[in-house]
Amino acid sequence: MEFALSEEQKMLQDSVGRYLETACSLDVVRGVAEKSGLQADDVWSGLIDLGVPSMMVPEAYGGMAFGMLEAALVSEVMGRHVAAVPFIGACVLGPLAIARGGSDALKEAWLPKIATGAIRVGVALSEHTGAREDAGITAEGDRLSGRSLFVIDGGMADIFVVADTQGGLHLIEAGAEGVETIALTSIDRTRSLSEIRLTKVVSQPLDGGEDVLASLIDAGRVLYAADTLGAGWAMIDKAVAYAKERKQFNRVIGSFQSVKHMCAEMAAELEPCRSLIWYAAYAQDALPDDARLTAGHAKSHLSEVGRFVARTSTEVHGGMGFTDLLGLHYWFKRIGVNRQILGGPERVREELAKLQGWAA
Amino acid sequence: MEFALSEEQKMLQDSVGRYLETACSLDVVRGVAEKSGLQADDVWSGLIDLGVPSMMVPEAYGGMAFGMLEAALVSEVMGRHVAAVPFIGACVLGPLAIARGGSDALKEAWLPKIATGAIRVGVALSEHTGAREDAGITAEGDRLSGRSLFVIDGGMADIFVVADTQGGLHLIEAGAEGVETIALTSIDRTRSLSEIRLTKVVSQPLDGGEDVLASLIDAGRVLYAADTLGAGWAMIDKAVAYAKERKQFNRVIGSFQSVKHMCAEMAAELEPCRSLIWYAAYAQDALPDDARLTAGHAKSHLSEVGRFVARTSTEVHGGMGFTDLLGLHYWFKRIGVNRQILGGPERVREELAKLQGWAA
Amino acid sequence: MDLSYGPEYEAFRAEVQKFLIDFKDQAPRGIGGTGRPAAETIHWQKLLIEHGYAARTIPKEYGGYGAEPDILKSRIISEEFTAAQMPGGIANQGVSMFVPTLLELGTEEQKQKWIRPTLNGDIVWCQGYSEPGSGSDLASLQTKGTEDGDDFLVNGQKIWTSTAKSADMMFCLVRTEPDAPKHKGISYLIFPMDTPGIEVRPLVTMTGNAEFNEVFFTDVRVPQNQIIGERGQGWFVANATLGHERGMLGDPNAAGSRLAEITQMMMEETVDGERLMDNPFLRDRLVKLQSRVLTMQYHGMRLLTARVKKESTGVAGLIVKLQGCDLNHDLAALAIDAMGEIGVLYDGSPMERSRGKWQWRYMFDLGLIIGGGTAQIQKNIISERGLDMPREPKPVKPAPADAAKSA
Amino acid sequence: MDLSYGPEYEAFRAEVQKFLIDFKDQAPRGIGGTGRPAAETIHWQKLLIEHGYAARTIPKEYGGYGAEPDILKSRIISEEFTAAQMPGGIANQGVSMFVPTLLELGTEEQKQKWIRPTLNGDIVWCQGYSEPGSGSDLASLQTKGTEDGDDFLVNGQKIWTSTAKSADMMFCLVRTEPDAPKHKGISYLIFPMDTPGIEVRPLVTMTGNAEFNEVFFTDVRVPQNQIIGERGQGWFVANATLGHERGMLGDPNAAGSRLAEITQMMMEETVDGERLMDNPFLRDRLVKLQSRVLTMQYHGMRLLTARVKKESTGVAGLIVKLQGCDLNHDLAALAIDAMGEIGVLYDGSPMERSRGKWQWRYMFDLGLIIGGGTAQIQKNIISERGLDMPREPKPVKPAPADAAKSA
Repeated sequence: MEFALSEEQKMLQDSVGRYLETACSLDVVRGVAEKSGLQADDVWSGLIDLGVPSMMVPEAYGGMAFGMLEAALVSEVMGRHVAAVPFIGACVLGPLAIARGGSDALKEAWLPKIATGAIRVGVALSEHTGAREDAGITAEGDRLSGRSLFVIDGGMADIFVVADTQGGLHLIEAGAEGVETIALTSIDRTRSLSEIRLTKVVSQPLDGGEDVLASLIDAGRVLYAADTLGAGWAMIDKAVAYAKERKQFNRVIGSFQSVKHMCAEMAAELEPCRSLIWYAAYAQDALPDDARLTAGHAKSHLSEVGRFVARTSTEVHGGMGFTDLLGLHYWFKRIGVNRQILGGPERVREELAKLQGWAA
Repeated sequence: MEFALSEEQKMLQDSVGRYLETACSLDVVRGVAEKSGLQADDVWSGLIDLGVPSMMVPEAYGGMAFGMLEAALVSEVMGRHVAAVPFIGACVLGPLAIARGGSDALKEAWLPKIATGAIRVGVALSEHTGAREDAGITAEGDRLSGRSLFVIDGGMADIFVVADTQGGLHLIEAGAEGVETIALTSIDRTRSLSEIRLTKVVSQPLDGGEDVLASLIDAGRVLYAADTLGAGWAMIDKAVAYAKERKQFNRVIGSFQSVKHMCAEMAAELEPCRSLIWYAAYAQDALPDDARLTAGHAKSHLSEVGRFVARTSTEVHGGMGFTDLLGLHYWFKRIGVNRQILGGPERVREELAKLQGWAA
Repeated sequence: MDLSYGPEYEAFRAEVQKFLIDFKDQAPRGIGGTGRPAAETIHWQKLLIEHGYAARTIPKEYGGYGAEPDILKSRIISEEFTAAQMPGGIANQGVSMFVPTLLELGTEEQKQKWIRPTLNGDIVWCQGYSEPGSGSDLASLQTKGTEDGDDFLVNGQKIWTSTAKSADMMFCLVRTEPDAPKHKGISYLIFPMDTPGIEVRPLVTMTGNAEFNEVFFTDVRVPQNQIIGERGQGWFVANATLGHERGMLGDPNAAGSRLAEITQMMMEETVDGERLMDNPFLRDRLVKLQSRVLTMQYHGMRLLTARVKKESTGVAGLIVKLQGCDLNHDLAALAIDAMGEIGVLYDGSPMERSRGKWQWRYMFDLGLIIGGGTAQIQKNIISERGLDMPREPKPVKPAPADAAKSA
Repeated sequence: MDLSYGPEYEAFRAEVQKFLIDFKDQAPRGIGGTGRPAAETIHWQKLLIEHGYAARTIPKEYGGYGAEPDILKSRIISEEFTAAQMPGGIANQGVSMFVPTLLELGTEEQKQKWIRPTLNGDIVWCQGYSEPGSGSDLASLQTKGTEDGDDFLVNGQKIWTSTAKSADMMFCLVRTEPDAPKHKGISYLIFPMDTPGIEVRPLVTMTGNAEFNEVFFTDVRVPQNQIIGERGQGWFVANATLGHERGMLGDPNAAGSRLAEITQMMMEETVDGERLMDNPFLRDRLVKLQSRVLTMQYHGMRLLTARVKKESTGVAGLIVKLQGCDLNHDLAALAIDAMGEIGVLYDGSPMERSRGKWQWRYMFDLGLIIGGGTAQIQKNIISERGLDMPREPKPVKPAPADAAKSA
């Protein structure tokens, strides 16, 4: 029994983290955010060099064939640095969908390009975690029509993985006839969300149907949760550092018991979540019986703890936390969006109750 | 517009409070509690002298014909002193039920005796705020049969007001044939709860049916909430006093910011509840449109705030709060029971949602 | 308890209602917050003063309406204007903070000179209190006024000056007595915003908007007689009006309006084709918040009565900011949770609801929780003034000069 | 990550399982908590030691099993005993606190004399640390040992001594050097509980039971050589074992068992004829708590791995008591809320469920939150040791003598 990261996993996380620390500075994040949702091109290039887009691609197609634990570790550092690049859809859910459901021809066609970062995948399945505005995609033969909202990494996608209302998965090209992409602007300007409107768009089927769809939702939930873990710890570290510097009443505010306890409460809530993320991510590949359950818990629990940390860290920063000056709000907003995408905590918990036979 | 107590109301509350302060000391409470649910006879006699049992009885029957606001003010001081006497059922809900639904003959028969404290009423209606163990009373002609649980002030009752499963109200005598009374022991040894088991017991009808029943439940909810307000403030006052005395690390613990903030949070949560209680109690008599709504809010909100205060005050007291030595637990337990009787907060809130058309 | 207002007040209410119907067409769309009042706002303001619905209790000689203080009438005015969705009078920092200060502590000449044009909206003021290094510990402020002939030369920086961009004048706390203890070295200066040496920079907040400004002073020349109150007494002058600000945050009626808006939204929006209101968890949170909203509304009525009767309110009065701000923030949190993915849309996005106001509020309210005394400061106040608990002991080694520098 | 144990450990697990089947009949009903072990418990304990399922790593020469420390094997033992619902070895304060202290700091003679009979259950110990005036600030303890010939005369009072009624011996912190600084004036004494001058009084708690005792000392004569460690070093001796206690509170497996119990109860109990589980609010609370239970279980696995690898755990290790105790208390709260009126029944009442254990836990857990370092002390520790935040500055006027007197 070893509940710990391997040396390779630590190295992976460290190397991506160290890279982002330098390359994805607050200035870079700010630059992207103020230009409204475009990615940080240099950072994306650097991540290609590190092999990030190839992480989940099978070796046969030029990838590193990592597991979900590795993906979660990278997602955590993405959150820690509020990395302004596509990741959850483009580098994980997209390639996973194709690898799990695509024909050999489809895999051959797309996975090598995904691995090199040459093309990016947008992932459209939010209607299966709560359809807003009665959106939904219907499939007729090989043609897709309808709307899908909150497409993950949809902004610069070259192809889309799309779930229809029956739970079938399909692949379409962003440039195909009948595809309209509408950029959505969220509070989090570091990542792209879009709406797609399809009118009889030619598609290719991804097999596996609902099982693959379910596994993608689970994987996505773990990754958003991991992103919140990283963003949350960044906010705790910033709060602690600020509290040790900032003086009021002739003392650093970090010597006031109320401020100390706010920091202690944040750490006490968030640090155990690391183990939940590790377990849930590991379970996606190794413990099928626990995969759904722990993915849901990771998502819903990190949503709640993340909100608490985001608010509390801002409060520790006082007025400075409320301004744009320190950029703390980029983390606050990222955590806010992570909470809602792929199902808010209330919904996810009800799914967990059903999963265990606690609810009808 | 005057949102305040009248001089008479203040005097009433003060006089009962001052009396209990002396007469219902911790020793007296402890004496009753350790003898398991009997009332403090001397205190009951003193309250008779003050006219408490006659509060809600119409003047024509020798009572003071007070309103629910007065009843709530007295309930608050009962909670403040964890008074080991029957009150909510015996002195308020019981006489109200008879006054509102009884025939002239019934009123004549019972209200004067209630006013003098000569007889006490137990009130059996918990099946309308959540039937446990499928309990319930059925009426056939003038005969009642079945079980009713958690009868308020049932322990020393001479007569019972009983709701049947159809919402009809009835009056029975405790000594009538077919009445079996089973004492229940709760964590709160200062007040009596019982089960009654009826086998074809002769009863007399109280008119008004469901409307009167609903008004009794509302009134009861306001009174339990008021009891929690009083008990909660007693716990805050005790915590503050203890924190100013107790020293650790060469300082009174009340000078530690964490302890100060615990006390501040308790006060900040509980003090506004006073206004909610006043309003809800006043609404029972004067604002029929708001009566149900505010009674429910009073009950559910004070349940939540009361729990927080009970726990936090105990924590401020440290190990001493956990022992029996200071008797703090009598207040803790009283608040705990107030939460559950006549509907826990989850249930009451759902009723409030239905009342406003928010839930089906 | 008597929740009716009585005949005199009901008559007054009818009067207000009549005014609101008669003059409906002359009302501006909004009162304009921190901006410079538009011409139609100034017109409306004068109309309101004339009828006694603004500057009601300020003496006629200074440009007010000159009525006796009557809190109930003030409340009726506020209730009726809210009910009719009509803008009330100008409530900028000049009107709500500087005028009350002048009335209390200004000289006759200062009152004559400043109150009328401020009330009329002709002069706009901004407040210069907070500094980057002096937030919770406001009295440690470091903006200096050094004597230079008959003037002070002011150097330093202020922050959170919401109206600075459009203001004509600033009322400002400046350390003029460097050797005095920190609470006794401050003067309350006033000066025009076009005085040379003043630079205003917009301060963007987490909401993405610049709701505030920073103001920088470089050798700003202020005549020594442009002081309110005594020299060195600025701390006490300012505290006379800080109370006004504290009362403004956490308005229970605002919470009631929010609750109504959320209720309506939850009736209309759907997820998976089901109304949000049909989700039991969201509904339960709504009812819980309703408990708190009603509680704070009734609490407000109780405090109002106490103020009418000039009774002290003790701890009851001290908890309003803490509880009110928190409640508003929690209301916004429910709204964005209920809206889910749609709730994160912002800044004019397609599908955004109500111009993103719930996200804006969720963030801005956090600013309000922090501003005007953080939650921690509020809890200190409640425990010390409300519950008579001891202040924290002073640390062994106070190092005021050094600490203030790096604060 | 590898959540399997590997063949060596699975073989060991099979061994344990076989033992539990083979010796099933010899197990006592329960291990008896704070009471004196019954004959069958002592028999069972000896059996466990013989097989290496108790006193596993304690050297054979002192009466243990003498195995190399192997945290995984210890965990397997604990898992299998729990799964089989069989009592583990004696875990009273003598075994879990005094023996480890002796092993670390006792003389050879002390080890030879005390460890074996303590392990075997023949000698029962109680702990004398806390005093009424010294809770969070344990080092301020005032029980005095004054020199009298070759002895100390001990006077004072201890509290929270859970095993005092049935104990043969006490290990006790006593101030023997009145003039030394508070942490350096304490000695760790041991003495028989039948020494003249000792009075034990049961301490009733809010649960209505006497789970603890108070112990009063009047001129209790203790030879000066009955000291563990050096004279004046008792604080440091005690701290070697306090860590053991902290680890015991907040066991994540206990929380898992509670969750399972509540789940079952909510499936069985009804209100208005409907299963409690069908109430969406109660169910949502259950799922929320499940998140926290799983989180703390996985966290426990992570800490276990770190201990196996002898890696430091930093803040992760410091939060267990705070989070674990709070979680257990919140679990009890859900149970009593779900049971509603039935949940308030206690003390053998008709209709009481599970002997009132949820109410007992709801209260007793509050004691655990307070005991062994209150939540406030835990947060101080987390912020200071885990996050490297500064300690609170010392107050200006320390008045140790006076303060200690009235504490």
